[in-house]
Amino acid sequence: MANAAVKELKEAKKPRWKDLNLSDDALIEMYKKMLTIRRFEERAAQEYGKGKIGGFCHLYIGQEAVGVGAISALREDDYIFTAYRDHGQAIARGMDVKPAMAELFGKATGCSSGIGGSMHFFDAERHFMGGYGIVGGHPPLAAGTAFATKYQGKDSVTICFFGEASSNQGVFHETLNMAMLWKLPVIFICENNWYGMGTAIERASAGGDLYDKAAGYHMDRAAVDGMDVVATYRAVTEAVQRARANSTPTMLEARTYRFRGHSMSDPGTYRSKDEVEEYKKSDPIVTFGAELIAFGIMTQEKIDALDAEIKQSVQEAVDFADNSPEPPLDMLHKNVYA
Amino acid sequence: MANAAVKELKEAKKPRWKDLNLSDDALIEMYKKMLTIRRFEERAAQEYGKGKIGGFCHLYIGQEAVGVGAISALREDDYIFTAYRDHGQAIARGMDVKPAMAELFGKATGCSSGIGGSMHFFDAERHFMGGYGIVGGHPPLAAGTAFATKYQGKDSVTICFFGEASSNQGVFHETLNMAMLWKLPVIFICENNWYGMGTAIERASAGGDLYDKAAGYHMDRAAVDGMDVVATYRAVTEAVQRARANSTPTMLEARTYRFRGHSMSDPGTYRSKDEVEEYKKSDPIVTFGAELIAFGIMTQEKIDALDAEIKQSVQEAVDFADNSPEPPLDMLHKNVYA
Amino acid sequence: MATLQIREALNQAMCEEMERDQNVFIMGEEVAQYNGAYKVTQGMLKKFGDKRVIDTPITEAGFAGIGIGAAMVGLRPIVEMMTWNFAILAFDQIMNNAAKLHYMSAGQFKIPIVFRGPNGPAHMLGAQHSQALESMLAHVPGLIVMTPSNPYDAKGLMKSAIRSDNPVIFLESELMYGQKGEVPDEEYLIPIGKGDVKRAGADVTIIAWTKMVAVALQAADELAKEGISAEVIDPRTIRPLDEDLILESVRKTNRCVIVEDSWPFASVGTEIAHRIHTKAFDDLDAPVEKINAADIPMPYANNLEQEALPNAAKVVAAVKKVLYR
Amino acid sequence: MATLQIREALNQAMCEEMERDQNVFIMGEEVAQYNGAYKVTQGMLKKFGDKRVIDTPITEAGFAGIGIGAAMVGLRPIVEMMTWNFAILAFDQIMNNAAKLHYMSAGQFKIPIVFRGPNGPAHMLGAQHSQALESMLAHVPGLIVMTPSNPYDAKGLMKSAIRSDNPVIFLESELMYGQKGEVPDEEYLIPIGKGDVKRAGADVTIIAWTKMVAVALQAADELAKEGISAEVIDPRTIRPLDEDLILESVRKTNRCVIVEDSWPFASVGTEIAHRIHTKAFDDLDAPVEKINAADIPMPYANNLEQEALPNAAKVVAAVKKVLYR
Ligand SMILES: Cc1ncc(C[n+]2csc(CCOP(=O)(O)OP(=O)(O)O)c2C)c(N)n1
Ligand SMILES: Cc1ncc(C[n+]2csc(CCOP(=O)(O)OP(=O)(O)O)c2C)c(N)n1
Ligand SMILES: [Mg+2]
Ligand SMILES: [Mg+2]
Repeated sequence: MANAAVKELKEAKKPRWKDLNLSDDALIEMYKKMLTIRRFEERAAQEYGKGKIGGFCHLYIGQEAVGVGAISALREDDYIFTAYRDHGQAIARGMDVKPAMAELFGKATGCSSGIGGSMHFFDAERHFMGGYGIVGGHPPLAAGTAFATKYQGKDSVTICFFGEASSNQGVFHETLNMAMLWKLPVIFICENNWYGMGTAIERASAGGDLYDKAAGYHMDRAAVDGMDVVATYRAVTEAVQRARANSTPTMLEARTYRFRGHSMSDPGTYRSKDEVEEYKKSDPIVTFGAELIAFGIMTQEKIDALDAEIKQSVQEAVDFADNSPEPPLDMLHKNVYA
Repeated sequence: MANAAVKELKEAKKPRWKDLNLSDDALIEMYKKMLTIRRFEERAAQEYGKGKIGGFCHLYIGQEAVGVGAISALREDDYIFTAYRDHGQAIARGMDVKPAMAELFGKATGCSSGIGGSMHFFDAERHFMGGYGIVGGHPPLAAGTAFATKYQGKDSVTICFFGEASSNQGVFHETLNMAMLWKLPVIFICENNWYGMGTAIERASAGGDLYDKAAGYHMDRAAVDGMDVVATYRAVTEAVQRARANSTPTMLEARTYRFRGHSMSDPGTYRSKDEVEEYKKSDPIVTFGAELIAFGIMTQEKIDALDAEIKQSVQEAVDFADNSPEPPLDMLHKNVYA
Repeated sequence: MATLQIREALNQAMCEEMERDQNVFIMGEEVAQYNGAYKVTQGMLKKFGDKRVIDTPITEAGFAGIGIGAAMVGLRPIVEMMTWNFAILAFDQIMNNAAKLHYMSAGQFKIPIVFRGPNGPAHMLGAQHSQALESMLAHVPGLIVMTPSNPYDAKGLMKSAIRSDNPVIFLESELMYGQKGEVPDEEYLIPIGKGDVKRAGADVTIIAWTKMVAVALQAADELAKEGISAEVIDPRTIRPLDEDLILESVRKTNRCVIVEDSWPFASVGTEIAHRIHTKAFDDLDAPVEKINAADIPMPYANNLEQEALPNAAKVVAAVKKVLYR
Repeated sequence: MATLQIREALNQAMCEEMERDQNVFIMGEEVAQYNGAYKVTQGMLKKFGDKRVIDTPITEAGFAGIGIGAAMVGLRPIVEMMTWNFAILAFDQIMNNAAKLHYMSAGQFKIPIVFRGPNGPAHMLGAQHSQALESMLAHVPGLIVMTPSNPYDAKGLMKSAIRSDNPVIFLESELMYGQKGEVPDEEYLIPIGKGDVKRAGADVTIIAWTKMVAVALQAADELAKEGISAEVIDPRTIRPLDEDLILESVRKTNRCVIVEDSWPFASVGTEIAHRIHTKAFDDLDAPVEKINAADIPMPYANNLEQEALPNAAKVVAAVKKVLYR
């Protein structure tokens, strides 16, 4: 939301979430989640630099509105799958920052007991079905839980996040076909951040709008401003309603941007500083914060206090992770088989 | 071509191939190839029944117009890939019936020395790049030769046949994307015979027209009457011209029908006799024969003579195959490595 | 006791488990309306309806993944692969998701799923349709690999596979579906990881699974005529492997021949031989012999195919070799 | 002699072959503009242009197949797999097309293609990114499998791989790319199937490849301190395997330890041990010992990962075991 647009809306005294049944508390909660993700990821980057975190670490900074907007539109009994860039969605789903940070540290108190790592957050209780490391490998699983809830006569839905570059993988297309053929209540949310590692979308994907990858299957599809948490919430809410009512899938393209490199080791020379700066102007947290202030739902002071509180909780998460034990060695051979 | 339509055309004295630069000899050659395929396949079925042929054997009966129409539109330096239903395309490309039949018999004189079998005909000299047994596994190879000819600065094109059910396989979509992205001179010819084994297209493929699977990639695409050899020739000729001139891929859906079961062991209970009989009314060989007679290019007598000649050649192929030696045992360990 | 074909025994096992547990369902190419490419699912659509017996598009990776996702939330899918040659397309789903999810979620998710279908060379199907993949699959921790050789085992193992909370790779054979044998009327299960002595003997141990068991038994018959008493062991489950049964037999006979219709390099047979060589080193009177399919893509021609495959004569020769006769 | 990193040696090999033969080109994810995820293709786009150094979409099966098709008509593609974990998606193309086309066309087509990239566990990448796949790949006839352990071998083997008319699986390691070593200035090739004695010794043979060679050499150093003389053999090519070199060494030392960072079941190490057990049966004073990565999906936590992987201490212990010390 550009500031001018906010001003206009405000003058018309018409917050655009009016029809969305979102209480002030709910709006603040969305803001808080986005900010929590931001601060968590910033801190993760620092800790990675200190060597506290190993392996690959893919940050969600810039894309917070997608995860928070989409997941806020869900019920507790809905299911969520995502790729390796998974910290943000886990936090959006309500995972505490402590087990999240501890997982990055490879500690026993992590959300996957330190076994999964950054790319493999799991939280079965919250129906957070995991982060997956093989590009394009998890969409069929998401169709699978959608298949299962339909089979069981439940009206839960499943949402599946993935990057735009993953949409070229064959199994993704196999999944779209079956999801449509069998009318599965699954919502595919493509986080189009315009790059798959260093490859710009136009060098990897033929055709026009990304959501049109679903065209051949006659699946409901649309693009949404993924820098706008309310717009994302709205689009996902509609898709969820369709999925619950008629058990039909939807393909959404959430247009967003990652402000950092692909992973911690990426110098990011494939895009210009200007481009990054331009996108930062529509920082989803800054713009949503401004909007909340404009409508009197938040004040700058409240935002500052919230930020301080979040930073404190992230600090506690780091301490928690630091002080947690490593997984016991006898975990090594546990859970190979159930 | 329904008879009424032929009559109409004839009255207008306007054979529809007028603009196609097809000599009478070329037309007769196309007819002859279709009939050769038909007689070859009928005989293969008989020999299979006698136990002379083993394994799977997928007949091309009913689909002759697709292979002959398409391949007649090619130059000698173009390349052809197809699936396991490959006898027809090989013969359309000019393979003699002797090595074709000998391959089915598993003999050393076969087109793949008896090593390939029914599903794996090869003829490198004629740029017949093979029949492939993994559904959806060969389209990337076809894009690969197209890539190579472009790389080498040649203007050869590659055509790739596959069944409509194969178009759901992921790697096919990966291939469409790269073919379009890199502008490869490859023509994907989907032989839509409406069934993949016993599964009707609407039970396997979501969406509308099959050629629209290429929609998301913005690839040139069209349906063509695959029971009509001239229409197929025309559509492929156009696609080939585009590919040669601009190096762009095309997706064609040739609508056709197989008159026999999926393979020799298929009882075919998944479709009604009425449906099969209905399609047989547009038998591509019968209708094209009638058209050639209508325009005085053939006579019934000439057709009968040609048929007798073809039957004789197929008989000779059977004798040849029967009398040929099995591959020598020392072939077993040859050609594992080049 | 009823006399059943293997396809019927498998069918019975699946039907019984589907009656027992609503969460069990089957999906795959042609499993429903066509009653199965090899008729293993004959009548199941009629019995259970199209909600539980599901024809899929030809997209092995995709529907394998759908099965895995369904298993994560409590369903117990049986995924038929028309043949295992086609399942190579689903190896990523099987190896990276099915086999690893329980472990990498630190036990938060279970993957009770059976992937089943015919494996190994059949007859004159050529190179792309004639692959025995148990060695690649058994290499992967997190998977269970089962290889029945007769109707009794097929039924008992299939029921255990369906009830297992782990991903099970269930390897059958086109050429064995019609093979008959007795199957009890009452319910039974065969425990995972328990091998079976298919014929008792004293002079040599022959180890084989799936359709190689018949070859081993035929060889044993011929050896008996020459006064050589062969014990035939069928591990039935390849992973986990019933090492105890194997070692016990070899410690008794001091000689061993392994028969498999897969390629030889780093095969299951190699693994078994290795365990024998290391764990019964001092009991062996001769190094273990392996009979494999030839180390080549399978040719179509009948004579070459026969030459490429294990047979009783080759087994007899190998037995004589380990007996130094 | 120049001192090069392995990534530089590989880069040199590819560049030299691309200069030598216009038909050689490279494709893969991030190989061009990004200069390679692990910088193995650094500078190649600049040198050869985007016709010959090609960034692909993330579709491993698709571009593997495009490479194979291009190879059928005379090109000589190098296909980079960002890591081999992702190449599982292309196993059907590799196994069913690349490995079989020459055979099933009865020699009408050759498939001169190299599939290369890092293989095996790196560091804290978790279960889906930490797999050593050589055992599955070497199982397949029609493939050549190469496993360099230092810059000299990497360059010489890569040049042979590119010139081979067969599909070559070329297995590197993220953790080794920065490892340095001497590489001659003049051209050389290392023949396919020729192993190398990395350290001569008399008391025990240690066999290892790729990054396990360093572990073996470290163990040998420690053993030397205790007066045990270990010979370290690097097969360099896994398929075909330099059996002669291995047997010769074992016949001399009478003891053998194999180190690999893959899972143990039906592994390349199992195959090597099997060949030693059967072909040097009477020369062995103890059964061959294998040190493997733990038989589990790889955990993320550093302590567990270290516990799961082979190291010098484990090799030393195994050597002492075969020496009955
Ligand atoms: C099958 C596979 N191939 C390659 C990779 C390496 N890789 C990890 S992320 C990535 C880029 C994915 O881009 P996109 O899908 O757009 O997601 P983003 O990272 O932008 O969120 C690549 C190539 C992988 N993990 N899996
Ligand atoms: C990957 C794979 N899965 C399954 C099969 C078994 N199979 C062979 S042909 C076929 C049907 C293919 O139908 P379609 O593509 O429409 O071609 P058609 O047979 O109609 O010519 C199936 C399922 C196979 N060969 N490969
Ligand atoms: Mg992206
Ligand atoms: Mg069809």
